[in-house]
This record gives sequence, structure tokens and C-alpha cells, in this order.
Amino acid sequence: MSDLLTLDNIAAGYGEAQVLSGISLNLREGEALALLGRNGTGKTTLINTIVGLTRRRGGAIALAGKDITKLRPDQRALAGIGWVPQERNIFRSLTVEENITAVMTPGPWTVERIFGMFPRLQERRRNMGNQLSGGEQQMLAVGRALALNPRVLLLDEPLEGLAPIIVDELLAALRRIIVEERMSAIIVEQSARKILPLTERAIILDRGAIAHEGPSPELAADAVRLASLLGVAGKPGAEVAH
Amino acid sequence: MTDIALSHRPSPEAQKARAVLLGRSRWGVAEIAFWVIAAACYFLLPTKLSLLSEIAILGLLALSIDLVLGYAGIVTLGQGAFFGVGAYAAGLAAKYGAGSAPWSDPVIGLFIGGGFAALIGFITSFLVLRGSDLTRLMVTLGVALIVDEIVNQTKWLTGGSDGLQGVLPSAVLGIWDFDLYGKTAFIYSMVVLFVLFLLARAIVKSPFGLSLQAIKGNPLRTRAIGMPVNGRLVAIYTIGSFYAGVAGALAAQTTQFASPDYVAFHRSADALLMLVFGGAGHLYGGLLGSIIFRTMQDVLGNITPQYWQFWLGATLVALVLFVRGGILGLLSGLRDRMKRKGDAA
Amino acid sequence: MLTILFDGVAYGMLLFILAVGLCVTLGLMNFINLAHGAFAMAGGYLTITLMQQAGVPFLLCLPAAFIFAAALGLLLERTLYRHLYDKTHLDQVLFSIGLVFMSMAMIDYAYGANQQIVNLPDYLTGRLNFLGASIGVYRLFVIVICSLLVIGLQLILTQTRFGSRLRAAVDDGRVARGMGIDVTRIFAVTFAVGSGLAGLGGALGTGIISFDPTFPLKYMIYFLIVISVGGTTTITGPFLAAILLGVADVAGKYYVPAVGGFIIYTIMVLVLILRPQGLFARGPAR
Amino acid sequence: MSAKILLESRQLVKRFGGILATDHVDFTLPEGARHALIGPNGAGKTTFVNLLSGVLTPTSGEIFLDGVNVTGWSARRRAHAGMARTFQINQLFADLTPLETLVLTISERENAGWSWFRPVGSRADFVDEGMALLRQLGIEDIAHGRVGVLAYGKQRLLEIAVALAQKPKVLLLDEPAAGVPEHEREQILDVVAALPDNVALILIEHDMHLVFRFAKSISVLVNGGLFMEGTPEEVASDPRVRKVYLGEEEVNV
Repeated sequence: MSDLLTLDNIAAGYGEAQVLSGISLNLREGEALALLGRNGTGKTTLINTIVGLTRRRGGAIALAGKDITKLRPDQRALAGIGWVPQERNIFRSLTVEENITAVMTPGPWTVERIFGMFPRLQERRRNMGNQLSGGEQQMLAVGRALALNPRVLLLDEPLEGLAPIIVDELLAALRRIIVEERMSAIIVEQSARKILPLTERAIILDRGAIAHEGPSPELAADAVRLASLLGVAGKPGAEVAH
Repeated sequence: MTDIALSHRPSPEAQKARAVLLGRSRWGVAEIAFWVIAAACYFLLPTKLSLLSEIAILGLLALSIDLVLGYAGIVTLGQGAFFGVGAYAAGLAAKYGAGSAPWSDPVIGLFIGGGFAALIGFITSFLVLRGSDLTRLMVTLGVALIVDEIVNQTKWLTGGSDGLQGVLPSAVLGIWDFDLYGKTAFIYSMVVLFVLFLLARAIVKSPFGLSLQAIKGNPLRTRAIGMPVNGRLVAIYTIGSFYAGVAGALAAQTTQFASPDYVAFHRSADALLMLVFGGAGHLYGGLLGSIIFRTMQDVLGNITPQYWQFWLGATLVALVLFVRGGILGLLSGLRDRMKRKGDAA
Repeated sequence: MLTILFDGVAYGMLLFILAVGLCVTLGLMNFINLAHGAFAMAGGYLTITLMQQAGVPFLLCLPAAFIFAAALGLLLERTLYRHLYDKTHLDQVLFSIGLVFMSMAMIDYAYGANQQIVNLPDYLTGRLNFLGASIGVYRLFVIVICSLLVIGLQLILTQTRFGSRLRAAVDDGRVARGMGIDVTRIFAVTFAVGSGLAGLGGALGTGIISFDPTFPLKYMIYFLIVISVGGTTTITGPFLAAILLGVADVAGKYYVPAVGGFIIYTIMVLVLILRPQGLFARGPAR
Repeated sequence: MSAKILLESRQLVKRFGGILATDHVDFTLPEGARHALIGPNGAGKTTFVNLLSGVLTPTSGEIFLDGVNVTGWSARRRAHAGMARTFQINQLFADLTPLETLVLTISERENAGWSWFRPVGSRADFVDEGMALLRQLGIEDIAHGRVGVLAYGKQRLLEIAVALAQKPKVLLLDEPAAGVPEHEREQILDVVAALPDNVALILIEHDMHLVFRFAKSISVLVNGGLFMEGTPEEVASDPRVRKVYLGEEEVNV
């Protein structure tokens, strides 16, 4: 499988603040990557950098062999970057259906297929974006990104703040999109346990740099190691005794 | 003045740092030269004295906007309202106080004009405390329009669109009469401008002035360090209104006339333009701007009035697009660059 | 009474067409364009010129004014305005006042400072009697045209893909960009259409309001009132505000000429103050 | 604990519409505290800090600063009473110099901010104190540069210096090292380590290395409520905390 998305030595931040430094990673066609780390380590900044919304201070990004470093966000979206923002950011004066059709580009993902994936959205297709529950907003955010018929899907904390039932429903949908449809994806999550089974590889960020990279199953199997890498167990330096 | 900290001697670094801070309020050569030349104009351009008085008055109006906008960051499109209030208040005092000294004395008139404007400024200052630049623009514009409307509708008092006739101020301090050649008017305007300029200079170099610049830079942080932001804004807006009112009073006294033109939108806009021409936040920006503005108007306006208006607009557009910070901004940018070059060498 | 109401509605609708472009572009790019009235003036003077110099029929002048003002808007947006989106409101105000001055000077130079009068075609003059009220045919015409435009705008905004993309961009420009929507282009088109509508409004206005070179300044205030009272997030808000303003202005000038202007400005200031976060903030967030 | 309580919140609640952003938080901060506030995204840390510092008004509950009920006080008044904070995103005066910024802050503290006739710098004691602070933070050499053009790390240091210039009783540090390049980071950590003992410190931080390095006590906020409190060791070894951070269904360690 060939490289779909390549980041080469990316440094980026907002305004004067530099959040990321020296990030290099690659995503293969059809691969799903978990992007883990505590909050504040730069996960969202990395996603926003791929989308084109941060100030880049160095490095290059390529999508399917094409350099997209200099492209504007809207050009990147059309080039195949599908983005599910952290805050969902549903267009609130658009109906559910309009949220999808407004950004639609031709491709395998049609309105019908998206509604098929999320029957709840079908029921609420005439509702305005600001009348949805958190879970419905999240589904719509995923559906909206799919409507772009992207080459890669970037999901920024898709499970955050959702009720357990909704989380299960969304995870099932993500499994279908990623595992069955072979959609390439990068998933940012704090709930590492939930997302690792969906992905093949995992990357852990710490202080804006990559602290660990490896196969997801391996990480999922080693709870102690995972906890220590995420920095939630024991004092750093005193850990990883196993 | 340094009686507080005698118990311990500040470090040499602190003394040096203090010298640097105090050095910012020392008079520079260029500054002294500016005022010497201004005074010398009395002899150099004896035929242009009334134009020069007008420039001084416009400069004072622009200075009032500089205090409010350039230092405290309050965007205003309505400074003409206070100019007008000052003009009418002083004009009416001169008209109805005629003969009954001291009410018709111009200096008293200045205080009446400035005082009324400051009162209106104080009351309306609460309207500009909150809100974005855009809200402030529209509120100040709205206030100016209301004043304009009042001036036009209270014909019995202001003379309506015909203007206030019969403004005959008596001699300045009972000594110097206004003459046909505008000699008294020029000296009078220049002295008032200089005195108010000195005051403004003291204000902006003081801790109070510094706090205004801080508010302009970051209101959130100024509140977090315990600064009474609203109080400071009310204070400077009122002071700015006073300045504009005094400028209006000067205008009414030296031209012996006041008209709705004084409160019209273009008065506020022109003064703002002068400030932007010269450079906001430099104290001298408004003065320099008024000189350039009025000279350009004189030269270009003589060709056709439309010509002047067109080039005024074009200059403004060019200024916003290419020269941020006006002439003084440009100069200080150049100076910084040269300094940096000097440091690098 | 009914006559005044009717005149007021006609005037209000005209104000809406004149101002709607400004409302949308302000909401979309947070850009304050005080020179919006200049595009209306362009449309008005084009109509005057075409009718008086070239004898073009009035009804043809309307689309011509739209196209002319829209083209002018597009040209200026692409060459000048786009450099100002990330500048402060003060800069935008100074810049657009500069444009206002230039436009006023050019019109003054070309046409003189006099008020221009247009001779409307016969079928648009005269009055009708309706429920005892005397109604000007031309005002009826203005109401019909403006109503059609309002309905058309509403349909474009709610029923077309362009409309939904425009609303998306107004809702959240940053995310809209991330979703492949070229906000810059949408803005250029919206700006052009808004200018065009102002031009059309200017053409329609030749029969109701007098045109002289101070037009952009005089009407700037009205536009600002429409925006401050109506807001920028919908077009129904400005529409209602414009109708209210039109009726209040006409009725005020008729019944209480002394305080008419005073009341309108006071309302504007009050509205601005009573909405403390600034009028253009969109209510409490979510 | 016998130390004086400097900051206290009682049953503090903040609602945004239907959302309970702060959920009946009882919190005490003794003199000399080194306390960290942690929690996952959206846990309500920022809301809580904004309530404490007076940026937001609570829906219900009370806040005491040094024994005085300050619930209804503005941010400005609380600042005067000894509450200082730094901001997650630098909030500085770009056009002033660092020294001017500090002299200004000291003037406000000493109620000399209204002084309008003498130039800035005429109070030698203020300048001296400002310079001493700059020296303490190691940014003496940039005392007269324009703040807006300083390196980000220096600005972060100045951010702390401004808060210290307020001579606070309670200091809230909101992610002091966030966004700072690695080479400037140590400098900031040293400054945090050297903060005066009498100041009660609250550190809002994601970076656990930093938390474990400085904090003597930790509060974990989850969904607006106080999830647990304890020493760093207690928090680190608590399986529930791990669960919250990893999003695990069950504790399986």
C-alpha cells in the first residue's frame, strides 16, 4: 500500500505560540491511525495543521503524492481532506440535510448513503443544525465530512462528551466506515481503549512531538505501558518498570 | 519627588532604567523646533494669520481625537459634536453676555465652551464603555447626529441653518482686541493650543496616560491587574470632549460665527483624517495632519472644490492601504530601521 | 393615514434593497463598508444619464443599473476591498469614507451639486384610490418590484446550494473553509450582488428620493440604522427594520417634522446600548 | 492543616443554559499551597478559574478570599484584594516595554494609577521594584524592548512577572509553559519553582511532568465536579483517574 498522507518535519502553532515541532508521519492508503495523548499535547493542533488552519513554521505536507503545503484550507478539503472538528461546528442556520449538501462533492458517498449510515439524521433532516443533540451533531459532523468524499478522514475527538449509548452507536458507524469501507483515517481520542481496536497504528504525542509510534493491538494489550505513555500513571521517570 | 525610597539605594541598573523611562518625557530638538517655527509664523507669514489660526484650532480638535483614539483606543466618528457644543456655548456666551463682562471675555468663553462639551462628553462617555469598535463608531456618530439635529431644530437659540450671528467677543482678558488682520486671533489660538498641548503631553507621559495605552492594548489584562478601566475611559473621553469644546469655542470666537457646519459629520471625519494623516498616538500627529490637510485644501481647493475632495479621498484610501500609522508612523518606522541597522553594524 | 403608511412601506422596502448588501457582507466578513451608498448613487446617476441623455426606457435602466453597480462592486472588491478584510474597523471606516469622498467629488464634477430629477414614464405617474386612500402608482410599482426581490433573495438564500454555502460561511467561516467552501469567492459574489442591488435600489429610488452628490453620506446613516436595528444574521431582521424605519421616517416628517430625525437617531443609539455585547454579536452562544 | 485558608469556594455552581459547567465545588487553598488543577478536556477547569478570578459570576455558591466573601466582586476588585492570574494565551500590552508594563502594574497596586502630572518613572521605588522583578525572571536585558516583538517564551515570563508585580496572595497560573519552545521551557519551570513561599499557587496544567514536579496537592475536575483530591502519589495511583483519562469502561489494571 502506498503512502496517502505524509507529514515531513512539521512545525506549527497559533500566532507566536509554537505547539508542534518536528512531526513526521505517514498514513498509508486504507490505514487508520490513532492519535493519542493527554490534552494539551498538540493533537488538535496537528489535525488543524493538516486542515490548514494553523500557522506553519516549517515542514511539508503531501496528500497522495501531491504537495498540499501551500494550499488554502478549502483547496485542501477539495483535494481530499475530510475534517470532523473537535467542537463539531455544525452550521447552525442550515438544516441537517443542507449541512451535508452544502459541502457535497461527487463520489461514492451520497446523501442517501450518509443517511443510511446515520438513520437518526434521516429522521431529523429538516431540523436546523442548532436543534440537534450532541450525539446527533457529532454524527452530522462525520456525515458532513464524508459528503466531501475525502481521501482521508480526520476525526478530532469524535466521542468526547457523549452518552455511552451514543458512543456505542457512533463507534459502530466508525467501524463500518473505517474497517469495512477501508476509509483512511486519523482519529484523535482521549478514550484510547475505545479507539485502539479500530486502528492499525497508534501515535502518542507529548509536548508537541511524537513520543511513541507502534501497532495499535500491541498498545491495547499492554495497559500499563499505555497508561505510562499517556502520562497518567506514576511519576514520570519512576515509571515503566515493567 | 523621590522622597519615598530613601531607605535603600536603587541598584545602578534601576537608576539607568529610570533614566530611560524619564528620558521619554524629555523635550527633543525636533519638538522645540516645531514650536519655535509655529511661533515664528507670526512674522514669516503675516498674510496667512487667519489660516494659521484655523490650522491651530483644527490641530486642537485633532489632538482631542488623539487623546481619545490614539491613546485610549476609543474609536469615534462624533468628535465634531463636542466641537459644535463648545462653539455654540462660547458663541452664545459672547452674544448674550456682550457688554456684561466678564461673561463675554473670550477666556471665560473657552471655559464655558469646554465645560459644556465636557459635560456632554461625560454623560455620553458611558455609551462608549462597552461594545466593539463598530458599536462605538455608530454610537458616537449617533450622538453627533442628535446634536446636529438639535442645533438645526432649535432655531430660536442657535439660528438654525443660518448659523449663530452676532458673536462679538470682547477683548482677550480685557486687553487685546480681535483685529481685522487676525493677529490677536493667531496669538490667542496659538497660546491656547500650546497650553493645552503641554497639558496633554503631561497626561500621556504620566502613569494615567500609560494606563490608557495599556487599556487600548489589552482591556482584559488591565482589569486583571486591578485597573479601573471604565473610570479611566470616562476620564479621557471627558477630557477629550473638553479639548474639542475649547477648539470649538476658539473657532466661534475667532470667526465670530457658529454654524451647523461645525457639528456636521464632515467635521468629525475631517478631524479624524488629519489625525490619521499625521499619525495617531504621537501627540504631534493631529497638529502635523492639520497643517498638511489645511494646506492641501487651500491649494487643491483653489482649483476646484471637487478636486480637493477627490484627492482627500484618494489620499485616505492610499494611507490605509500603504502607510499604516500616518506620517509620524512612517518616520518612526524609518528611524527604528536605521537604528537597527546601526546596531547591526 | 393609510397613504402615509403606504408611502412609508414603499420607502422602507427601497431602503431594504439599498441596504441588504451591506447587511450580508457585514455579517459574512465583519467588514464595514460605509461606501455602500456610493454604489446606490452609481445606479441612480446611471439611470438619470441613460434616460436623459440616451432616452433609454426607464424599465431597461433598472437591470442596467444593477449590472453596472455589480460590476463596479466586483472590480473594487477584487482590487481594493480585499486588502482590508484583516484590518481594523477603523481602517475599514477610513478607507470607505475615502471612497465616499472620491465618489462624491466625481459625481459633483460630472453632474454638479444640484438635485437631479427624473421624468418617470407616464404609466408610472398618477395616483390610484384604494380604500379611500390616495396611492401613488410609482410607489405601488416600487413595492411590487421590491417584494419580488425580497422573495427572490429569500428563495436564493434558503433554496439554493449557493445560499446554503453562503449561510454556512456566515455561520462559521473558518470551518466552512475547512469544508471546501471558498469563502473568499462567495464573498466576492455576494459583494457584487449586494452592490448591484444597491445600484438597482438607486435606480428605483430616482422616482422617490432626490439625488445629489451627498447621497452616499446622507444615506449611510439610514443603512447603519437598518443594520443596528435589524442585525446581520438574517435578512428578515433588516427587512423589518427597514420597513419600520421607512414608516417612521415618512410619518415623522409628516406629523412631527421638528423631532423626526432626532427620534430615529435616538432609537439607533438606544438599540446599540441595550445590546451590550455590541449589536453584531450573535446572541448568547449556544 | 493549620495554615490559614486563603481561597475557598463553597458549593460553587455555574450553569450555561442546561449545562452544569461547575458542579457544587467545595475547594480550599491554604497559605503556601502548591496546588494543581487537572482534568480532561471540557472538565470545567477554565470555567472554575474564571469564577475564582471574577471573569464569570457564579450561578450559586460563594467564594472567599482571605476570609472575605468576594462572590459579588468584579475581577478588578479581586485583583486589588490579592488575586492574580496569568492567562493561557498571553495577555500583554504589545506597545509597551516590559519595564513599563511592570511599573504600570505596580502603580495600580499602589493606587497611583490616576497620577497624571508626573511622568512615568518619577517614582524611583516603582522602577526599582520593576527592575528587580525582571532580574528575578532573568529578562532584565529586554526591559526596554517592545513587548509585541519579544520571543514567545520571554512573553510567557513577563506574563508571570506581571502577576507577581501585583504582590498576590493567590496566584493562578494557567498553563505557564504552553506553546513555549523546548529551549525556553526550563527557564519558565525554574521561575515557577522559585515563586515566593507565602503565595498560594494554583497551577492549571495538562503537562503531568510539570504537575508532578511542582504540585504538593492535586484536584481532578471531571464534568464540572471535583472528582478527587489528594497528593500527587494518591492521584497518580488512583485507578479511577486513569479510567477517566483513558476512557476505559472498566478498571482493568
